[in-house]
Amino acid sequence: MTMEIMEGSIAIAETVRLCRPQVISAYPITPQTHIVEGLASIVADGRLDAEYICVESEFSALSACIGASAAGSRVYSATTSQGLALMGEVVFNAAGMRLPIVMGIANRAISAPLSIWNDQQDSIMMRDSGWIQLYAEDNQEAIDMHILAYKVCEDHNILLPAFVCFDGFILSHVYEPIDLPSQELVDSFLGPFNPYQKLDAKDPISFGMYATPEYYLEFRYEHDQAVKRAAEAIKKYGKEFGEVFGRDYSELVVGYKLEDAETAIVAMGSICGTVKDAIDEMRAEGKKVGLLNLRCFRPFPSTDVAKALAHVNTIAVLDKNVSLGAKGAVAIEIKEACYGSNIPIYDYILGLGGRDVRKRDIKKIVELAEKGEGDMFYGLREEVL
Amino acid sequence: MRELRIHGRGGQGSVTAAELIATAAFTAGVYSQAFPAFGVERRGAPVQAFVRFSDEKIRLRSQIYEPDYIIVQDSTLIRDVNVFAGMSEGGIAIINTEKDGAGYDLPKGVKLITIDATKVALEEIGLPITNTTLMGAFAAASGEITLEALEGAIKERFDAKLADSNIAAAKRAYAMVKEGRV
Amino acid sequence: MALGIGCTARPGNSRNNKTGSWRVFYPVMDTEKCTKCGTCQLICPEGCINQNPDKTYSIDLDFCKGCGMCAEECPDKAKAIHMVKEEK
Amino acid sequence: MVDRSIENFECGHRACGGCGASSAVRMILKGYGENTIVVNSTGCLEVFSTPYPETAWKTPWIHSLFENASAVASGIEASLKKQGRLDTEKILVFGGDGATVDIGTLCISGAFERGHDFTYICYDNEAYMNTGIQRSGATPYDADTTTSPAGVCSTGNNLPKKDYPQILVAHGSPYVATASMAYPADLMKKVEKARNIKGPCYIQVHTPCCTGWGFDGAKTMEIGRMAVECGLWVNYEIIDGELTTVKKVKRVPVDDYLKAQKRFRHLFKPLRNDAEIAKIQAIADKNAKKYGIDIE
Repeated sequence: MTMEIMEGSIAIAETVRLCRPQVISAYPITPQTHIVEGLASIVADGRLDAEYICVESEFSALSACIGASAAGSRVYSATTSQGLALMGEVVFNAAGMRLPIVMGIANRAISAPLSIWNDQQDSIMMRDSGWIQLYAEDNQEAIDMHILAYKVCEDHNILLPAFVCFDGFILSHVYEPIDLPSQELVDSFLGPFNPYQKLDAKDPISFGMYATPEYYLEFRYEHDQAVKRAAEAIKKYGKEFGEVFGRDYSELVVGYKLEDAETAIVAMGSICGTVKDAIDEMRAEGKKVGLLNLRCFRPFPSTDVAKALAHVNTIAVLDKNVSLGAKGAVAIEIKEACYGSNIPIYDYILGLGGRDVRKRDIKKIVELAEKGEGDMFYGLREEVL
Repeated sequence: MRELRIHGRGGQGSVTAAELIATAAFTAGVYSQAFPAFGVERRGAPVQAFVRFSDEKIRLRSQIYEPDYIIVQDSTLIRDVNVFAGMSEGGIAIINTEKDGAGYDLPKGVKLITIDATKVALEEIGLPITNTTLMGAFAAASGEITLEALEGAIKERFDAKLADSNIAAAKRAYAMVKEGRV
Repeated sequence: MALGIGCTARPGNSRNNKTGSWRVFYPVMDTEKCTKCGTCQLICPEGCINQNPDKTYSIDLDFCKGCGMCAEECPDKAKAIHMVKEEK
Repeated sequence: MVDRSIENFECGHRACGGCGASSAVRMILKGYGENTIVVNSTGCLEVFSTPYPETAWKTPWIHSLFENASAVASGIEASLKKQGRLDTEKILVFGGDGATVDIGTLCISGAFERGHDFTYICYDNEAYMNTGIQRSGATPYDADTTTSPAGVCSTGNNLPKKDYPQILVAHGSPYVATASMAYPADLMKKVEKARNIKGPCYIQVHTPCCTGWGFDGAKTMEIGRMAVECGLWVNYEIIDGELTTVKKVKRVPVDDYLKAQKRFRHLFKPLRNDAEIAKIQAIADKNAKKYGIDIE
């Protein structure tokens, strides 16, 4: 293992290169831009034998991925925020067509008001689309999850697209050490793309037909079953990934000092790092706090979550998103997973639109949760209170 | 963990400086992390960039509020921005200025190093781009990075000719700080 | 049986859907008059007019919707197709 | 040479009896030949040909969305290129006029700018027929549709038909043509030509719709011919930006063409609206002058 230091976006672009997509189609948008620039120059320099389609919008980016994937190519795209929103119709369509597209999401807030900064509203907005959604804590996870996603998505028993979500700027623009795997290892793990079916004049099929009321329900059922099966596939290939690359991804939820924790924090993405540092400091003060890091939001690992949190007294969920008029998306899921347990579960909407979250914020939230105060936007300015 | 905050103006290469310092630190064997204060700032606007150094893997993702070190690329920033915010005893502030730095509202126990990096950069590189000069000063003042590692990072980033002049500027600033000629 | 993943199907199996029942009028082909020009076969929206070994044409009433385009377009000199009301 | 024996569109589809689009698709598939991958936007054609699990298509066929067919085609082309299949397999896109001149324009513009190798067929039945005859940018002036209804204060669609082929000429398309299903030999020849021209080709095909326009399905071909004969539809080819061929006619007034269709009935009943008919005649006259269609 040779660690290198590089920007997250470049690490992701280099990792995508290692996965050997034959077609890349993407449209630049902050903070995803460095990834597509990186890939464009990788292709321009002849370091990857791929077609790079310079499309006129995100809508076309993912549409072109649908065509290329259906025609038998491994494909890649990346986007964020408004781009993902613009793609919305295609996002659902790609999943329903069961195409194993991998797309990087540099998580960013949604307009209005316009914000280029990080939260996770964009990918959460697409939670019902039938894509797998993985969330990276750091750039090592972001790149590993790209490789893992191809492996899972292309399994003929799965055939789904996947978002690999990493926090915009916080991960996409950070320079930090990563282990960029060797081409040989990635090739041995992934192998060449072996499409389940493809558009081929020698063996014609009709692809993407419409379903009448006699069939639509069944298509949705089978799609749902595939997303659910993905949980086991991620575990299986996550374990294999560990054997090949030395980093294990066989768990969809990962605990940190959770075994004896009285208060559990549940979070997704890069904030988990800050939470871990805060937990270490709280532990030093004698407070039994732990973290449950949700690596996978779709499929939602309800059983794993319930098991991991069964012993705690209080749960504080950190949501970098909000379903306006309801709660944060993660809290809603956690409450469903823990239904019947009687553990108080509090939701904290925080960090929206790039608001920085510090260790002291995490400590404050633990205090609030332990006092039974929650289900709130955390850290609001005085003038709105 | 030690933390560095770089204050500059858009276009002065603060982000590049953070990245090169992190690279130099990492190649010399410690974990490091560099990131900009993500924004929409245009050329000339005040910007910040951050670097963390640690013997262990760095997990913390928040911005830097209590830096051990600051680099100020442009002393006029001090009028608009509280560059010393969060600094405490033992901290080091490196400021690019022609003046001696008297009159700054330095927190107690913070060591001040002033250097005319613009003059050095103009003489060595021919451009008033001060980031590499200040990196040399930072290497000497903090000991977080070695001059060799800094040279390596600069060479990796720039074309040969540009790298040479930038290294010369960094070396000169390094020597100036080491010898107290600042 | 599992559905075709991605809503897929094997080619051309719309033949399972016999659209002939849609018809009110049906075409009758007079092979004596037919000049074998092929217009009816070419333009039929159903594609249900097939050439016989003797180069004349026959209409597959399993699928013919009875639109009458073939009768209408059969050249003046032939007028080999005429429409007849279905007895229902 | 077009192989008329090719049958890649199977019986049993659910088009209206006398469907111009369905007839045109059969001809187009003959003209484009074997080893064709079809991309189809959402619309009448897609819906009547592919209710799961019954498909009328014998070529590889894909449908994704209403407005993205040309972007999907871009991806297929890139993939075939990478697989070395583009020499043997060609891509044919079908979009209705709504999917083309209205909602699909972003994706079409991008794909034509990038120069992908495919042929885009707009089957132009001059309104959104799949959803029940709403106006599109290709609906002709004064046509009565459900969203441009004729009424006391309206003479129907009050906007002229968008000159979409010119938009693609402006994109530098090597081959832009118009054709009519009422002229099968011309249509098939143009489609065959497009297949053999590298780059994004565009053919807008007039496909009368008996249901949407209001005429007897037996008359589909005849209505198509009348449109050409009065000059409201012009068949032409523009190769590398130059107008190269035009179908010339001994032009007749627009009256008979209009009278034959319910969508223009309000121009004649209860009273003949001479002023509006004159405006439509002026459109035909302008076409005639612009393309030089009149046989002297």
